[in-house]
Amino acid sequence: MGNLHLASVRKFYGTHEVLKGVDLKVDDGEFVVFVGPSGCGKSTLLRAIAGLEDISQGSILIDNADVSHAPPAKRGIAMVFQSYALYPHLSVRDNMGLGLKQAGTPKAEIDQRVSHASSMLSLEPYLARRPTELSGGQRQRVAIGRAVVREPKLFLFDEPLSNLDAALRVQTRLEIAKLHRRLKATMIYVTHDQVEAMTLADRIVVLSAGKIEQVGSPMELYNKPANLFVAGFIGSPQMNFIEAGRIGMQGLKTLGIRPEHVTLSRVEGAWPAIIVYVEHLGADTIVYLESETLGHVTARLFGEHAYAPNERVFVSFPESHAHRFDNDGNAIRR
Amino acid sequence: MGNLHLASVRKFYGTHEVLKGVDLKVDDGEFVVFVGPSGCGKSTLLRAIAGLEDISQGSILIDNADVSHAPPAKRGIAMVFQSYALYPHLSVRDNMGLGLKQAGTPKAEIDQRVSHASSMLSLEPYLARRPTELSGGQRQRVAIGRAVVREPKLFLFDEPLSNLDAALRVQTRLEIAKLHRRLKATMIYVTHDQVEAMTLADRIVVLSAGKIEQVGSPMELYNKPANLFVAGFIGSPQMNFIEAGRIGMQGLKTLGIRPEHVTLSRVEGAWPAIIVYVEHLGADTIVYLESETLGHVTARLFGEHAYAPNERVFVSFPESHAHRFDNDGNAIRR
Amino acid sequence: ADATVTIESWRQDDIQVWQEKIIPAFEAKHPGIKVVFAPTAQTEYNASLNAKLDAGSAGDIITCRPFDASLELFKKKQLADLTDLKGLENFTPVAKAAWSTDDGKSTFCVPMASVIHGFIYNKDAFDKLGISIPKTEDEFFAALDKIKSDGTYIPMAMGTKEMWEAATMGYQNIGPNYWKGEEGRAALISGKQKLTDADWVKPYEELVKWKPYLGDGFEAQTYSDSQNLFTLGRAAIYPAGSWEIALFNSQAQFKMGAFPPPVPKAGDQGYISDHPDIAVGLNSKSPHAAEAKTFLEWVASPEFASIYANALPGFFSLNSSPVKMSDPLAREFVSWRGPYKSTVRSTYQILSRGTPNLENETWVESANVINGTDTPAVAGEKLQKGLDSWYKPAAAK
Amino acid sequence: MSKARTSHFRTGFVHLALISYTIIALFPVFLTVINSFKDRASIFRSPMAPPNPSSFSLIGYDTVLAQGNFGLYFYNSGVVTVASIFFVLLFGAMAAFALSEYRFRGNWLIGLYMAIGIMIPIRLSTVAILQGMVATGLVNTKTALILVYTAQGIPLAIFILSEFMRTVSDDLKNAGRIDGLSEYAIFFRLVLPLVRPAMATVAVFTMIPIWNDLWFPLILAPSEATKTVTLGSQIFIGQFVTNWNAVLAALSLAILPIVTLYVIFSRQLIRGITAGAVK
Amino acid sequence: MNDKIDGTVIDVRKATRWHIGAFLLPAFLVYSAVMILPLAETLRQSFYNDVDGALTFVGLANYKVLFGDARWSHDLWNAFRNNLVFFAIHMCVQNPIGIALAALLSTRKLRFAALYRTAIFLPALLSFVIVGFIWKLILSPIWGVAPYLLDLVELKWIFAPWLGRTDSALVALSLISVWQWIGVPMMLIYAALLSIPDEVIEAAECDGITGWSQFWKIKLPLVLPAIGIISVLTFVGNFNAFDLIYTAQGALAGPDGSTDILGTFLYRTFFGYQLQLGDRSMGATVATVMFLIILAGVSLYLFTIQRRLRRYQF
Ligand SMILES: Nc1ncnc2c1ncn2[C@@H]1O[C@H](COP(=O)(O)OP(=O)(O)OP(=O)(O)O)[C@@H](O)[C@H]1O
Ligand SMILES: Nc1ncnc2c1ncn2[C@@H]1O[C@H](COP(=O)(O)OP(=O)(O)OP(=O)(O)O)[C@@H](O)[C@H]1O
Ligand SMILES: [Mg+2]
Ligand SMILES: [Mg+2]
Repeated sequence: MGNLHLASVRKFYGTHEVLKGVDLKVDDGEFVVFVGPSGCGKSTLLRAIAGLEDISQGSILIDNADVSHAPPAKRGIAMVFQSYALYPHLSVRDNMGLGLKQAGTPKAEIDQRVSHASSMLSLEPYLARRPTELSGGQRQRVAIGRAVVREPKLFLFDEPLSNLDAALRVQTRLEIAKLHRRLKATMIYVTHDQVEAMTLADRIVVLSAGKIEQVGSPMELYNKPANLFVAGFIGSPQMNFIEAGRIGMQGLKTLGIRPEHVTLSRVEGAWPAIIVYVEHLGADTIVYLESETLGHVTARLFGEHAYAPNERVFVSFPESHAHRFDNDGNAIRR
Repeated sequence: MGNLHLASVRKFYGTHEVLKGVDLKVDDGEFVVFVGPSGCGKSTLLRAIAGLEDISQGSILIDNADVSHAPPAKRGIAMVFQSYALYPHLSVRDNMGLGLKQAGTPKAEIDQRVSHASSMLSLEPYLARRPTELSGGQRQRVAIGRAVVREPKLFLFDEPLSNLDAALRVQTRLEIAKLHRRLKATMIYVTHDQVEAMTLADRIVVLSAGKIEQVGSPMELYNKPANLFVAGFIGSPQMNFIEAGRIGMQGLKTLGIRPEHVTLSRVEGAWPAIIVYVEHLGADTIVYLESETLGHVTARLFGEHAYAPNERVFVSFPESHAHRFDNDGNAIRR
Repeated sequence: ADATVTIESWRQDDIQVWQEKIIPAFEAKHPGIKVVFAPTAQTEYNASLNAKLDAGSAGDIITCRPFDASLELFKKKQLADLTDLKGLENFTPVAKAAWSTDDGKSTFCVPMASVIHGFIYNKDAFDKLGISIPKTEDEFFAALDKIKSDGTYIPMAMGTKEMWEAATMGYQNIGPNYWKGEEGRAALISGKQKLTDADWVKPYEELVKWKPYLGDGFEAQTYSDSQNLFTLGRAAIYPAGSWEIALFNSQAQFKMGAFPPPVPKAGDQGYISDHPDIAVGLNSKSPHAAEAKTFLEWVASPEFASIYANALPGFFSLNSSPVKMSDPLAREFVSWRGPYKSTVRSTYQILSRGTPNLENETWVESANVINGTDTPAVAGEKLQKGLDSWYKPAAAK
Repeated sequence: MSKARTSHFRTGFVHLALISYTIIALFPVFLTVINSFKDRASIFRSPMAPPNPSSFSLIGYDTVLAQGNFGLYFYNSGVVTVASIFFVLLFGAMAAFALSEYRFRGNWLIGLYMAIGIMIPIRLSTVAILQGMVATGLVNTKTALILVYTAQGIPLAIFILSEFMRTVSDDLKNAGRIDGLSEYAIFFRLVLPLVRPAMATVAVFTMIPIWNDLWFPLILAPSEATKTVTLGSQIFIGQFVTNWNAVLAALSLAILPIVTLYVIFSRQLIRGITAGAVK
Repeated sequence: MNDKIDGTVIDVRKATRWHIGAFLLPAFLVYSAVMILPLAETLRQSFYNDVDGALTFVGLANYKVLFGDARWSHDLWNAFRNNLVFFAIHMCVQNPIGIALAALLSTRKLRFAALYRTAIFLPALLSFVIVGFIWKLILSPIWGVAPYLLDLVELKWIFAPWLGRTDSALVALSLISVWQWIGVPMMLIYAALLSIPDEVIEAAECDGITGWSQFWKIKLPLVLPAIGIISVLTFVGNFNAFDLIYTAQGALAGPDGSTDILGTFLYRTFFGYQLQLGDRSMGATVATVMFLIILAGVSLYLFTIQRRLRRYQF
């Protein structure tokens, strides 16, 4: 119950191919996160799964049944839209309760589920308001609540937390994780937030330009990116890519090293560099450097550091943490 | 040119007070970021500055002129709406160019500015499309582009990057910073993203329930939060709050310690604790602990660590990094 | 430049006759005057004409409805006084009555034509069924019975949907035989007779008897339905006005004849409705009054009478000088003028001056009587009551 | 191609319902048209039968086309209708925008004032209008008709458009204001394109009474040079006419141009792209 | 605590907003000059009457006649009653069916939608002359189309010369008028339905709200203002109607006045008919009364219903 199988799903808008053959199996109860650059087709894929978008080719199976041509209502899903899509004429309470009411759920249970969801999302004070009277973040939470109360077997979330502040985001993220554990529902989740992706996902699917680049657990992607794209996409700040030839390494094209593995020293180190810019984030300090041999290098240092632009420092990194990529950009496994 | 002065600005929706007397001076060319929990009134304040919302009391001065009652067009501002508010019937190009066209800017210059903005926002392939044919992130970038091309003296950004992926977000953030330097325009920026706030802001304004809690440079807020609210709001994961009484400290109510200052050890330390949950983010590891004396504690460790739930460890933190708060939640300065 | 004289009219059907016959004949004789015939739909004519006259944009020559409608225009000084127009002497006072003041002193339109009521019948059908022309009421109904029992034809083509058929082709057609034409009409106007009197109710009683001989669903049968029923040969008798002649000639594929309304008893004096219908007058604000008068004078001439009556068989000239007509059916109608006494429709003069309007009420009641909504007696009462509400005849004072 | 969103059953039902009503709507028109191609006897004998070789006849059309200058009439009707629609839409939309967008004293009063026009038939004031036209020398010009029709159409346009304009997102208009658009630019560049479906609807509603009007052409512009089609073809529909061929032919002919106009306007009904304007 | 401030918002933009005037002016001018002034001039006549050939001010005398005189008031109330029936039939038949058709038409990805729309709207494009003519023919017992069709479905026995019967003519005409005008509510509702954003409908689909319940629960509430409009337009249209009855039944609105509505009554009075001369004064009086009736209805809508209708911005 609740498993999902995408078999070479393709989608055209006119002649423009947005999904270029997506194959994916999601197990029942799994939490899968889609990530990828803006415009790569995440929402389109989600909408295709929901049945809101006809797919041009391929098939979609939910619970082993081919639903490629079934209407959304028949697919047993709930969806949080990137654009919220709240019912403008209904109060927050009714926005959340309408689907249940339609399904004939007893009133008492509707009330109970709605009040549970709204307390989970801190929406209690707004239950009687209409969407126009809510702030952006509040609307987004209503959209989440509307999906959550229905407790279907398959959840589709399209960037559900993008308008929430950090604290609320953490809290809601934890609530979604809890919900996932409680309902054992399958969840497909689109996000741009690395932390969300890393913490929520059983598996992350990295999409790029309508194709899957890599599928794997968060740590797998972080530690063993399959190619340059994934390596660059996962992790913020981005991985440093260094032309292998420049530092005299053979048998590979590019060397990748994450900013957190770069160390700086004022006195000694492998390569001299000049600090271009420093960002103080409180818990970390991000240092942007320019090195003659390495090119641009970003270093992420734990805690606060008193580096300043134009200072000359030495850059080092442990080769053990380096990623190697061949001419095609694919990772070279050791 | 471009300075802003809010004098006890208040705003009611019906009888519901959303802005409870906001006072703020923003210098010409300053970059000010508004942060605060969802629904605290950030958008409302921004809209009031833009002249889209009548304020119920107080006054707004731009360039030392009282514009409290001036129409938006007369205020010389550009704004990115949280809801984008793109013109659905116009192409991306025309969405960006309309304001300039209206102002009678020569066609060549419009083209030049639009193409500059769209290359900065990676929107070139979409210039001929209409908003409905764009992904969420692309729409958001169009909204940014529309504000950017106008190059006014005062920019208002309402969560402009919330739908962008990490890489694009960093890139766009840098572009905005660059723009700020180039135009020397005043910018007011609402965001939920701590990194954005910390890196972009000259000053951060922390709002809560329609009131300003603290105004200061990022590091000031991070290192010297004025009260519990600010301390808890700035920094992710949240600062740990420990009841001072429990660990036998006098003269204060609460002790605050940031997760990155908590250290864990399997062998020795100040307080024993049990690991509840571990999040592996790649570059960091977040460990959630439960200690009999301290209560919930979150620790943020640099790099990857092999801690697992239910493990017993010792928690320590350097008192030098601790924040002290009195009974009213205000910080006690040393 | 030529002066252009525009004629306002409701006779759209005659547009060809005017353009091809009448106007060329006039213009040939009067170079320098151009005439334009500008008809309006008959249903809109009165309203639009009144508006145009009030605003001053009406044409030079106004086609006149008989009696009050035109009298009203004359009173408002919108029609010029034509009493002294050369050629009016060609008309008898009776002919001019419909377009003269009540006292007969002033005349404001040049009479053009009258129409005669009667019955047109399908000669082929009559021949086939061996029916001869009914002279009396009894013969009339005997003929109808015969047609009905044969079943090939609907005995009589008339509907009540538009009401005026029932009133004009029914009541006004046969009525004069009962109220004795002008005699009864004058008595009604003077107040000596009432619509509740037997002479006036009797025609309704006759009309009731028509009902079984009308086509199925006659209640919803329109005027053009009736015309088509007859001209397509599906009905045997058509209660008619002479104005149908031209159209019927062109549409019917069978031989037609006509007979006047049958008299109640053999030997009774017969009456026919010979109703002045159309005339032309002069817009008093006409910028081309002189030219328009020239035209009107020509209309009063025998020449016009002859062209008009022959071009539009069924519209009989009111000119005193006899007109030679070629159409046999028209000749049949006009031949009744001698043996039968002529009268005009009872409701037209004076009695329809107020509200409720007797003519319109008569439409409603005639249809009601045939439909069975009202009995003849009730109809008479209603009509009289309506009339009493505004009309105070001299005799009643 | 697949249709994921609607089940076949539902689609089938929808088509069935629509086809049923379409038949009801079209049947009388269909009857008119087929009979206009038949000779008079066949019209009567078998009204439901389509024309066949023995009953086919173009006599009706011959009669109609022989009468008057129909090309010119069509041209006049076209000019009058299109010009009136243009002014009705322009002026009506402008006023509707003012009434729906701004709060000002007397707003509702003006709204009510503007609605009076749909409450009394304008025909009643014929005399006064005609007097005005005589005074200004506009009798027998198309301008007179256009003026009257514009005035006649404005109230309805305001009534409908102001309701639709209220549904245009404020954020969008505000975005325009911030972009420095003047109120005029907001109206012309943002609001008008967004209420296009409503504009098309109003255009169609305005067009019908204008195209079919008999009265004002008769009163204000009856001259041969300014005659409209309805006035020109009215000749066949007068009370004493039984020439059904001509009547049916004239009716069939009269349907054509207005349907064409309708199709042109209803094209504009295609989705006014609004989704995506707001998040 | 701060001193409590009144929460109401005063529109504070003080600069004279010339653009409001500019937007209103063209419509206002044309409309006032060509419509209102002449109308006022006409309605003014209801206080005047022809006394001895001169138009004289008579105060409310005309109204006294209209309401006091048995014949006048009988006609007036008869017309008013018939008009109510006429209106009720439109509201109960035309608008629900029109809305339903619009709902069906707005089904997404419907093929031939434009075709259906044109077909259903077609009757509204026809002039009254055509409509009156063609329906008289169809319902004519002589021509036999209606009986023939009814015979096909074994219902011939219900056929009657409906237009000629006092008990059925008004209903028959109302239904003809419904047939003619059904496209109007359909078009308006259709336009309103078009402006509902796709995503709201999609959300409903995902929520399992489909078909009729989607229509009732999502679409209908969102187009309620448009339904308000069509109700008012129906009301105004019906109480002003006259052409159809005029062409189908004649100015006397037979049989026996059974199809007489305010519009026909007014036209008969104002413009006259056949031998009856137009009576501008009484006509204006009737027009004023009609105007007041309609104004009352419209005001009722504007001030009670329209204000309560919520509008949603998309
Ligand atoms: N039209 C309205 N009527 C009543 N209350 C409103 C209205 N608009 C906003 N509010 C309320 O005002 C408060 C402030 O809203 P605002 O949009 O300024 O929040 P925000 O700080 O931008 O939040 P977010 O980060 O979620 O966008 C919210 O609690 C919201 O519910
Ligand atoms: N209706 C449409 N017509 C044409 N192209 C479209 C349409 N809708 C989306 N696209 C294009 O398809 C691509 C994928 O869009 P999609 O919304 O799936 O992106 P996404 O991955 O969700 O991006 P984001 O993170 O910005 O929301 C985009 O490049 C977009 O421009
Ligand atoms: Mg997306
Ligand atoms: Mg906001």
